Amino acid sequence: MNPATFANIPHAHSQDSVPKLMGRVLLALLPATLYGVVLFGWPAFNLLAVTVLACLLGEAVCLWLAGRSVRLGMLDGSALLTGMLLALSLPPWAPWWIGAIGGAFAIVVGKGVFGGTGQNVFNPAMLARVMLLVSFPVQMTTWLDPHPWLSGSAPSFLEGLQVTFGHWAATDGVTGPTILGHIRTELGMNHALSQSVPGHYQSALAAVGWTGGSLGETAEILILLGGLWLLWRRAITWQIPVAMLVTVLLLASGFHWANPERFADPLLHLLSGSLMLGAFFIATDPVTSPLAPVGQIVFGIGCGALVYIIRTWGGYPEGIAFAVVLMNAATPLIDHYFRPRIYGRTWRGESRPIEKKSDEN
Amino acid sequence: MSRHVFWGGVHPPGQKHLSAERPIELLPIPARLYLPLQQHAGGPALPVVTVGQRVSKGELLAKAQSATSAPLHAPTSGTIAAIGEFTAPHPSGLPMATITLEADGADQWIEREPSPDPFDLEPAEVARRVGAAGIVGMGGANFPSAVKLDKARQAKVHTLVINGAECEPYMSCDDRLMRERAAEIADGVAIMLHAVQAARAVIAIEDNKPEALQTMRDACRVDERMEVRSLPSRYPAGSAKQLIQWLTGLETPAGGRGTDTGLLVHNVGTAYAVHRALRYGQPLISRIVTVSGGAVAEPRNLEAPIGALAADLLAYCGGVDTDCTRLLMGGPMMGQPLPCAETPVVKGTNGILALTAAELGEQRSPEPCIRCGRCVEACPMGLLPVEMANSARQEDWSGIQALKLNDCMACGSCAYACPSRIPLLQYFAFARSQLAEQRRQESKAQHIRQLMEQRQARFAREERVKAEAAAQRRAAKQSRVVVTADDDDDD
Amino acid sequence: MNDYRRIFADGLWGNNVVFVQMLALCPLMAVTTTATNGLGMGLATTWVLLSANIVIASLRHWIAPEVRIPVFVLLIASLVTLADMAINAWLHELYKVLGLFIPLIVVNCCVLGRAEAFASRQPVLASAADGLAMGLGLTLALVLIGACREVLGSATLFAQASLLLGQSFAFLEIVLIQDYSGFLLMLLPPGGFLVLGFLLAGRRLLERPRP
Amino acid sequence: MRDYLLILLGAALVNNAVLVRFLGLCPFMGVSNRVDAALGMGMATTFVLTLAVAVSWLLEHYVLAPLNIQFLRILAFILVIAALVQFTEMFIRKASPALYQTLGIYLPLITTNCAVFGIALLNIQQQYDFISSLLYGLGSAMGFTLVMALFAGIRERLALANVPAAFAGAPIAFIVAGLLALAFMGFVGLPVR
Amino acid sequence: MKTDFRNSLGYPMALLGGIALMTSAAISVADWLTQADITQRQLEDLQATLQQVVPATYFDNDLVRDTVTLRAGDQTVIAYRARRNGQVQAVCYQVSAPGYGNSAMVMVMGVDRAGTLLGVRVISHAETPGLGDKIEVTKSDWILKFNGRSLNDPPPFGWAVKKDGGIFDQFTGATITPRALVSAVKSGLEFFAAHRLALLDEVVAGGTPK
Amino acid sequence: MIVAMAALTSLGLFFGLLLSLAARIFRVPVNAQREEIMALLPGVNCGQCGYPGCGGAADALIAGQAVPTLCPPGGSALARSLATALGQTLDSAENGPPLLAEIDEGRCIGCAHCGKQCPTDAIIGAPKQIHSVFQEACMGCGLCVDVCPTECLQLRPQTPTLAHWLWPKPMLEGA
Ligand SMILES: Cc1cc2nc3c(=O)[nH]c(=O)nc-3n(C[C@H](O)[C@H](O)[C@H](O)COP(=O)(O)O)c2cc1C
Ligand SMILES: Cc1cc2nc3c(=O)[nH]c(=O)nc-3n(C[C@H](O)[C@H](O)[C@H](O)COP(=O)(O)O)c2cc1C
Ligand SMILES: Cc1cc2nc3c(=O)[nH]c(=O)nc-3n(C[C@H](O)[C@H](O)[C@H](O)COP(=O)(O)O)c2cc1C
Ligand SMILES: Cc1cc2nc3c(=O)[nH]c(=O)nc-3n(C[C@H](O)[C@H](O)[C@H](O)CO)c2cc1C
Ligand code: SF4
Ligand code: SF4
Ligand code: SF4
Ligand code: SF4
Ligand code: FES
Repeated sequence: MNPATFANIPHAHSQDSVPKLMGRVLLALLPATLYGVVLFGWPAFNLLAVTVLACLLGEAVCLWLAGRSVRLGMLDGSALLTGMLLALSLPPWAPWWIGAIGGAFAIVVGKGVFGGTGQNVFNPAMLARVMLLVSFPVQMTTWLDPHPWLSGSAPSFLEGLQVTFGHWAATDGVTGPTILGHIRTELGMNHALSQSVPGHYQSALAAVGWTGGSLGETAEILILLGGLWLLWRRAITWQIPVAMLVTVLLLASGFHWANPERFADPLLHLLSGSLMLGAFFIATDPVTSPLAPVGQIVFGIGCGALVYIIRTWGGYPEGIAFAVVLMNAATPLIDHYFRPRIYGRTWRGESRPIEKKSDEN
Repeated sequence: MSRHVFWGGVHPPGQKHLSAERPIELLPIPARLYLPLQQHAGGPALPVVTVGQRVSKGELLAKAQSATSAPLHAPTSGTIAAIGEFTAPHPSGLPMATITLEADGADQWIEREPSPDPFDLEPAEVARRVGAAGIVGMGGANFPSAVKLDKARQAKVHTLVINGAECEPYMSCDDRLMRERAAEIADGVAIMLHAVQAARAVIAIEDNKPEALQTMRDACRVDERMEVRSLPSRYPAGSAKQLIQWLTGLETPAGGRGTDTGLLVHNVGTAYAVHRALRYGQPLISRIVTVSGGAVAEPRNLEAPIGALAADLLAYCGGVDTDCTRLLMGGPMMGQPLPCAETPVVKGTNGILALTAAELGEQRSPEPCIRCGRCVEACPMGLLPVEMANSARQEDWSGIQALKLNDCMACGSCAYACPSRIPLLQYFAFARSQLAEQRRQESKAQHIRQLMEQRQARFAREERVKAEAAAQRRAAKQSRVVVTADDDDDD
Repeated sequence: MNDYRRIFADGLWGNNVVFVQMLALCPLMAVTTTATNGLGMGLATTWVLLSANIVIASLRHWIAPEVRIPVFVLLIASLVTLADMAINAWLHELYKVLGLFIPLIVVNCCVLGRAEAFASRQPVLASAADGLAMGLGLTLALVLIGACREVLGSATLFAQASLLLGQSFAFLEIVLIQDYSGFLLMLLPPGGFLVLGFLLAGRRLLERPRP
Repeated sequence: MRDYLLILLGAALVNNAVLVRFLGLCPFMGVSNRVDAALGMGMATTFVLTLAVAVSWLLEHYVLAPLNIQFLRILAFILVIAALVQFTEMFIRKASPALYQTLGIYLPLITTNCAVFGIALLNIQQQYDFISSLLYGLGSAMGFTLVMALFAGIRERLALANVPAAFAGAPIAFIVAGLLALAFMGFVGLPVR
Repeated sequence: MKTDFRNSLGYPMALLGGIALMTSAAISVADWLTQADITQRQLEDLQATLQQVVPATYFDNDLVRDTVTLRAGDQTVIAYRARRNGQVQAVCYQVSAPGYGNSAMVMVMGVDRAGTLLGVRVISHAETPGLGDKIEVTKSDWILKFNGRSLNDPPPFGWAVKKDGGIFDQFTGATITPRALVSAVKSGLEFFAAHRLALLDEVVAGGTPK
Repeated sequence: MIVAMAALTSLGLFFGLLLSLAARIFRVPVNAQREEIMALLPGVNCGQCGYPGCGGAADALIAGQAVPTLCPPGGSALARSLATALGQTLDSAENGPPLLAEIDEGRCIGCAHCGKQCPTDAIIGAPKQIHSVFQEACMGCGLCVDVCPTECLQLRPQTPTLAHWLWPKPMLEGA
């Protein structure tokens, strides 16, 4: 019997493939990445390179250990994407070993031990980010004011190497808090928001992206455009980003309306931190999010609510990574309980009698 | 009826232009025809002819075994060359029971009584005649049509849906049939309406066949009970369940029948066959087959006798190029791969495709599933194909049944949509055959248990008989002992 | 003798409380931030296992099934409490290191587990051997995991061992990297799980039947 | 009201019994192969934990403290809890076979669940009033049930995945538990009591 | 028969009761035997801690036994008094503060008659190793910076970490711990100011020095 | 001290009585085999077997849903004794497709020995005639093979037919 006869039923296939999908996501990230690199200069570029290389190396080692084709496995581009997303969520002037440890952790512990691409339960990049934050809080919470490439304050190539690979201690001159961190500090001292967040600071600058923060969270507009492009190219579906953004928006509006001095305004929530990146590029990771559209909406709502809770009451100024990883843990249960209704069956899986439908009509 | 939607589905490129623009041509009768005894759902037909017997065109070769079975008729006149085994149109390439007919070239019809006006007949009699003509569903399910008509009448179906969707890529046989023989189809529909006693008929045609829509509209104008509706071109719009959902918003209950919704679905080819059977007394001995694919020199639609080999059809269409990588019976979505071209056309064969590697998509090895959910989105039944495949891989049979593998109609939408080329349908087929095997083993075990019990019972009986015999002997002996005390050494 | 050898082989490796039976996980995760802590906890638990096995094995003919479990837990809890009081009063320096962990032993389910699985069915001597073997196996696991976490997390080994074992054991204390900035993950809750996971995978590779 | 809610949430999420306090790990690893078993175990634990916290609180405040014999606390608690669990199991088994099937069969497992005893002791250290104690017990049990269910869901999925042979089964389960603990660190700092 | 009486209703009861009797007897005896030693050891521990924050030159009494119990808000505070020649020279007492992630930090502080800090030591905490644990004197000398400070040195607004405009350093990456500690020490000093007379055993009327 | 002892002893007496009474009042009929298995199982009730405690494990073992190697705390010794108690062997691994008896018709001499052996009467044939096996009734027990004098009777995998054909399992290199 010729086994080839059984291959590839049906005998027509859509033209999509995993590398194409990953390629699209990478492409959509490119503008924001370039912007981030320009904004933070050579050190940011170095960190990006180190992180991506660590991921690729980790992937190669895992594939080799698993006895799979290293070339084929690397070609799918998922390790590259993990590296990119991880780098984008790091402080841009973090030392090289942050990127290296993070990248290796993401691929080996986040994915390799589960059996490689597609088998992992948690989002590898966010797992690594959470791990780094928990293990190296100092390096992971030293944020930088923008030092755009050709401006006077930008480090030269050699200085860039010194920042990433040498000993460099943050000085108050170059570092500054992100908006969310600032709010947290101020609230910690019982200052009302109206004093601590002056109006002009609010959304305009953040939206244009002239703010300190991680590599990939500054250019909210570029991220949003990339995300919309992904939606249009059908690389992602609308359920997760929309559910997540709407949840944050609703919660933020409600609390802000109740007590504007304690709770930041919704626009600030939407446009600061890495909410956009999280909603369009991270929570949408197909491997670790629910399969079915209903489940995806539940997942998005969960992510949004957790982000808001952690940002507002938790111990960390930003909660995307934790929210995503926590909801990843819930994904199998969501997949278990939120399934599409089967044709001809009720939601509970019993055969669905005809009369009911005519009533509904 | 208002517009509704059906869930899921995919948009494979149609490729219908390859064959749709040429009129139907008649395939010359090949020298030998191979007629498998089971071309329908239900028990195989029982041969009523012997090897060497001469038969005329339309003569009964094998009779229906039971109510759900269908008779088989000679597609042409000739001699029965063999009743044996021949390669089945099945991917395994295993043989099945087949009657071989050696054509004599005369194509001599059997004597036919003139047909009475079908509308004068009792509805049940119409259905009986449909059954006697060996008509089975031409839409692919091969279910004996007479049974469907009878059941539908008993279920008081109000609407007959004539399925002209033809949603499979490449296929254009229904399209050509509707374009060229619309009046005949309309007549068949009217006869079926009579057989079912339904109030109206809806002829549903995908909107990528504007000419067929037009000709059918023209042909149906004569009968106000018939309505022609255009369907969106989306695979699998032609599946009965999805068609019903699109037309009415109703869903066939799981485990129930389509007729539970008050609708009966039949293929246009079936309507045409009913017309031929009831008006002219012609049994089902030929059908329209689309011969297409990039490896076929001149794709076209042929009216071919049942039993002609795929090779005969392909040869008539100019032969197959060397770059043909796969032969299919049926469309690319649901068709069966053929082990070789020497397999016969059966009643349900709507197409023979010879596809090139390029058409099949680049031959990539599967990548890991990334749980993207495209298969879930694509499934018109609302199933979780990826979970079913995972369960099949781990051979978790109770798990896969809980995921309702039974509701899957193997439409292939999920596997079409999968960017990782996960062989979802092979996993389902594997699981199905394993489950079937389990059921077989169970019933076999039960059967064996019965046999063993019977054997035990037989032994017990024999023992008893022996014991009784011995007892009698002993009794006799004893009585004899009374008579003659020294007759001991008898035992 | 062979029997006892098997009991020890089982306890230390073949049927190790942690690696195979997967019991005693709570104290395992809670104390193994250093190898020293692991060692202290392991030794204390060994003592309890040993004495509990002996007491229960000698009482085993008297136990009524209805109250079996309450009796066992009472005995174990009192043994632990006795140990706690004794160390606190007379070995106070040791208590400062171990004190936190001792009450944890009461709820260590491997003690009850051994009582049920072994001591309530076997003679006193075998039970004592079993308790000792299981305890040493547990200690081995605790030290192993503690060492991994300590080396990765703070680049030291057996830090403060001299506090536990006395000055003569100060040589055990090793600082691997002087200015190690610390890998907190390993010292925090997740670290224990991850290390145990990788150790189990390693054990699996070791035990893999060689063709 | 707010305080009560915070006690509940604090016990369930921030100071999760399994992932933060390291209590009840053995059944957490043992009975988490299937979601329904995990939920059954969670419910049984919820019942026992609430009962245990209530009884131990009463014991502490009406027996041990008045008689000034707190040094017997461990002994008394563990005796009472073990006996009550066993009694409940016997009772349910006879009284309601249906309840026994969904809940009661998990009760013997709870004797090896150090969470019950640990939480009862911790609760006394927190010096809560009776209602707060009950909520503390309930919250801890809810946290236990939550992580059991999450973990079991993940393990069910992993059972169908292609985990490398060296990691399949217990090793990957521990790694997942570690990653889950990492994720739960996100709740650190929530203002709970 | 052995088995007979074991099947009787009373046997399990007697067994459990007996075991309970045995164990409680054992524990009681052990308690009785060890009680004195344990108390002694605890006192020694306490003494050792107290001596870290009150130099030996300040007292000639047994300061662990010279205590006064006061109420501060809803908490009771036990203060130990260091006397030389009968006069209270310094007092020390425990204060606690919420640390990172709601865990409690407990420290003792010693204050002399004038309200000047003699020393502060953290005796228990659950701060993150490597971050918040720099408050331990074995890890960093940060805690020694309190020595010699008083409510007016620095002035009240200076009683904060530098990040909040005060004079005390925060740790890199951990502001919460030092912030909480500074404010706890400050309120400890305020407690001293509020109860100065009672603490120094100079109450003329109203107080009940022991 | 007396108080302490009195208090704990009365607690002990009280709960001892309670449990003792409960064991009588709530007695449920026991199953001998279950008791036997229970006596073998460790009684740790840790749940690692995936069943709710040792009781659940015993039930599953008796119902044939579990294999004797189910209990990690029990180790391999327990697996062995459980297998003995349940009358199973430890290596009950499946070995290939089921085999059925098949008669090589060329060599069958019609001795009719095999038919007498077959517990399901699956061998058809009169004495001195060529015998054949009715495969739908054969369970592959092999009893007949030993008695065949010409060795024409062999156990072979079932010949595939359309009705028996099984889809192959897709083999993926990586996924
Ligand atoms: C994807 C992503 C996830 C992030 N997650 C967190 C987080 O969980 N916690 C956090 O403190 N910062 C996180 N950040 C960084 C924050 O957005 C922000 O830069 C940080 O909160 C600044 O905090 P600070 O002012 O306290 O230094 C994340 C950034 C990205 C891009
Ligand atoms: C996925 C799928 C697609 C189908 N597509 C068509 C189609 O395009 N045309 C058609 O007539 N029947 C199609 N069928 C078959 C119909 O469901 C139904 O069986 C048939 O129309 C009934 O008519 P018949 O009994 O006359 O064959 C399809 C079935 C399935 C499962
Ligand atoms: C795992 C982890 C542990 C932490 N432990 C402490 C701690 O013990 N003490 C502390 O003050 N902050 C701790 N932090 C909090 C941060 O470092 C926090 O960002 C900082 O205290 C806020 O100070 P900032 O105002 O300088 O950003 C911890 C953070 C993490 C991620
Ligand atoms: C839309 C999309 C989003 C993705 N997001 C992530 C991500 O957030 N983190 C990550 O590690 N990989 C991401 N990937 C890549 C890949 O799915 C991921 O590495 C898998 O988890 C590896 O098994 C993404 C891929 C796609 C298509
Ligand atoms: S479409 Fe393919 S890759 Fe996507 S979830 Fe389904 S099987 Fe997996
Ligand atoms: S083949 Fe089955 S599972 Fe796949 S889309 Fe069709 S009905 Fe759904
Ligand atoms: S694994 Fe063994 S000891 Fe644990 S519950 Fe199951 S049978 Fe009992
Ligand atoms: S193998 Fe057994 S069942 Fe089959 S024919 Fe022989 S004796 Fe009969
Ligand atoms: S549950 Fe086993 S030690 Fe806690």
